[in-house]
Amino acid sequence: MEEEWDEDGPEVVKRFMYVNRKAPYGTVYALEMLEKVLIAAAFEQDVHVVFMDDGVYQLKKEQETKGINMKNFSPTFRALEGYDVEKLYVEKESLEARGLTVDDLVVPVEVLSSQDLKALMDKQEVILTA
Amino acid sequence: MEEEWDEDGPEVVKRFMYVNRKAPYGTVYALEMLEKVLIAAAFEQDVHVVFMDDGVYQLKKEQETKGINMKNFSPTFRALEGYDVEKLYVEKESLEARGLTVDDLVVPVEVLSSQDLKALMDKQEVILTA
Amino acid sequence: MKFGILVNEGPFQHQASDSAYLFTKAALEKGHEIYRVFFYYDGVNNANKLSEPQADDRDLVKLWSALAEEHKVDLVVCVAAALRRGIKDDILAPGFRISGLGQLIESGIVADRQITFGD
Amino acid sequence: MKFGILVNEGPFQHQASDSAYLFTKAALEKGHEIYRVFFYYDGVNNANKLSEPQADDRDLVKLWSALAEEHKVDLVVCVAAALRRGIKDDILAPGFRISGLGQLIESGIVADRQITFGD
Amino acid sequence: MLLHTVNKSPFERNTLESCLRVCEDGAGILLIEDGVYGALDNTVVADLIKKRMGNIKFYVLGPDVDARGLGNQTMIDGIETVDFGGFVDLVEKHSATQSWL
Amino acid sequence: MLLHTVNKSPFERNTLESCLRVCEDGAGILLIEDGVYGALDNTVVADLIKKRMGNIKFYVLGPDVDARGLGNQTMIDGIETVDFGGFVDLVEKHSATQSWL
Repeated sequence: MEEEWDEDGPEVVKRFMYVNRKAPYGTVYALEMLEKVLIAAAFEQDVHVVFMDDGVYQLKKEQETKGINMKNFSPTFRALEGYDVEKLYVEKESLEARGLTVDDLVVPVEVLSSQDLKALMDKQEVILTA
Repeated sequence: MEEEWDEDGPEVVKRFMYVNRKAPYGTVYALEMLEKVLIAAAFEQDVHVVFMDDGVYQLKKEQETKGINMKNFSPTFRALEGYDVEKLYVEKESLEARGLTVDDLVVPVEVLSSQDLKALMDKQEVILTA
Repeated sequence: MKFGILVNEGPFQHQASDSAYLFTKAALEKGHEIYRVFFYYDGVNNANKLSEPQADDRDLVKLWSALAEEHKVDLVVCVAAALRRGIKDDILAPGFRISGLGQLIESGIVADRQITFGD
Repeated sequence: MKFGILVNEGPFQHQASDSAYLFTKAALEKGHEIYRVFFYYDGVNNANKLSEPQADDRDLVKLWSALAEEHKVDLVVCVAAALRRGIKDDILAPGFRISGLGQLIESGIVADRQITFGD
Repeated sequence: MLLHTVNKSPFERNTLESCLRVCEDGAGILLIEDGVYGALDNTVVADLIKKRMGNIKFYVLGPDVDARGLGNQTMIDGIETVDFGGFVDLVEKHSATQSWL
Repeated sequence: MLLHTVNKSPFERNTLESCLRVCEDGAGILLIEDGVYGALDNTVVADLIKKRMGNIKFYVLGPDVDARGLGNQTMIDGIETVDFGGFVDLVEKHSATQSWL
């Protein structure tokens, strides 16, 4: 994939990281962050999306939002692959604290310990949070 | 004071409680809550103002806001007495967790334990929070 | 029973206005009276008629306006909070009116129950 | 050095816009370039020219506009976030322009440092 | 007795803890919005509520539970699920409502 | 190395804790806005920072400290106070900035 960017992408490819720490629906941050991720992908940047703390709940399966009159945006996570956004990471400690496993999530993710996440974050050039 | 209301006040006097749990300046809640307290006083209601959690920091002495370009509203707490708002309560546990004492505060307050605060809250008819 | 409602946040950023709307609707359906819905802090942004959500998203400004029209619910925007945030008569959605903070206190006095939705 | 700034919150409710403004000013005073200030989420409310704070309070909308005029700082309001929240050309303060989210990503690519102010 | 509403996740904020600290036995606590995460069993914060179960009556807003995909998760035993109509009933039957924000 | 900014009170939120959990030794943490309460000594949350002092460089934004009336309070030993100019310098000298919100 990195080779593909070298051939067709823009001159500059930066490592972008999106850190999702907020639960869905209680605030809009999760939804509008997802819109940012999709745009970054269109710019063919090296996109990394991290879910930690309550952000892991964004990926929870079986969201049914009709009763609160809001749009269920969790299916969009499944569409990310089509935009070449494939680097999705979930912090192990956040998942465990909530009694969740990867089977509870709508998309396949890489589970990282805080230790491994540290190293990955430190390499990023642009980090967007909300 | 209660007799005075019976003579001159409106027909209905309710027990209003304002619960301040947010620090000042990081969010506007403290400032606009204070505006609500002043209005309630004008309506001659039985006003109780509680400071707990980070809300106790609203009363911290020596606020100097020039460097963040915002208005220092802490002197307004000293003006509350002039509006007959005299029932100011601070939760003991919140004060202690922050290493503060009543000497650190801009106005005299009654310090209540969580236990005593429970009983006071339970008697309120309108509770406004932010 | 008479309910008074306070909304502290604008649409979208927090769920407060959604919850307040659904609560208000449920109370009306149960035959209760809504004495007043008061919009304070960023809650005043619920009255911005220029708001134009995506077609498949809920439109809180319109939903509140419709509630005012159908059930004669009194929607009051705090004048002081609104001035700061640029919510003025030019852009005020139908069914809302701008008035003083005293309207909130009066709501607390008159209503049997006063409840806050915020962040 | 080139800085890119992202503002996620409107004026008043949170300190984010204040901090972003003071950071931007300090960076300019040190001779840095501000490549762009991008307003997202409720941050779009910083561009509402109807905003009228009390006389003794700071006026963030005017402060941002003045920064754009004096230092040619590019103030970009996200079109999608702004539509939802009713920030349109009719009420857009001087110095702001409405554009796409791509302007934020471009800022991240071009600027040497990108920093976020929010809640 | 009061009805307390809590709309913040107990993983992120101290809101539920503060509410419990000053909540009288016999009062009701309704978890709404992101507060519903506090109703889940098998998490590191579940004990907050379990310790007061029996003294306080706990409720959770069903539409917020479903929206967050928690409909099939195990809730702490004894928490009652209500809809918006039930929320209205709770406000009616308690003397006043305190919203913990 | 990264610069992390934290703008939330550690009494109210888990933000500082989460930041510390994934903060590399050698990185910098700048406390701003309500985050400055984390810099105070003699509080129940002071240990959060004390435990990492020496491995991480801690800074606090002076104007936010003064605004909150903390100018004369005892800060945790080793925290450096900066102004907005110093904030700009910190962003410049670190490879990237992560804002914990």
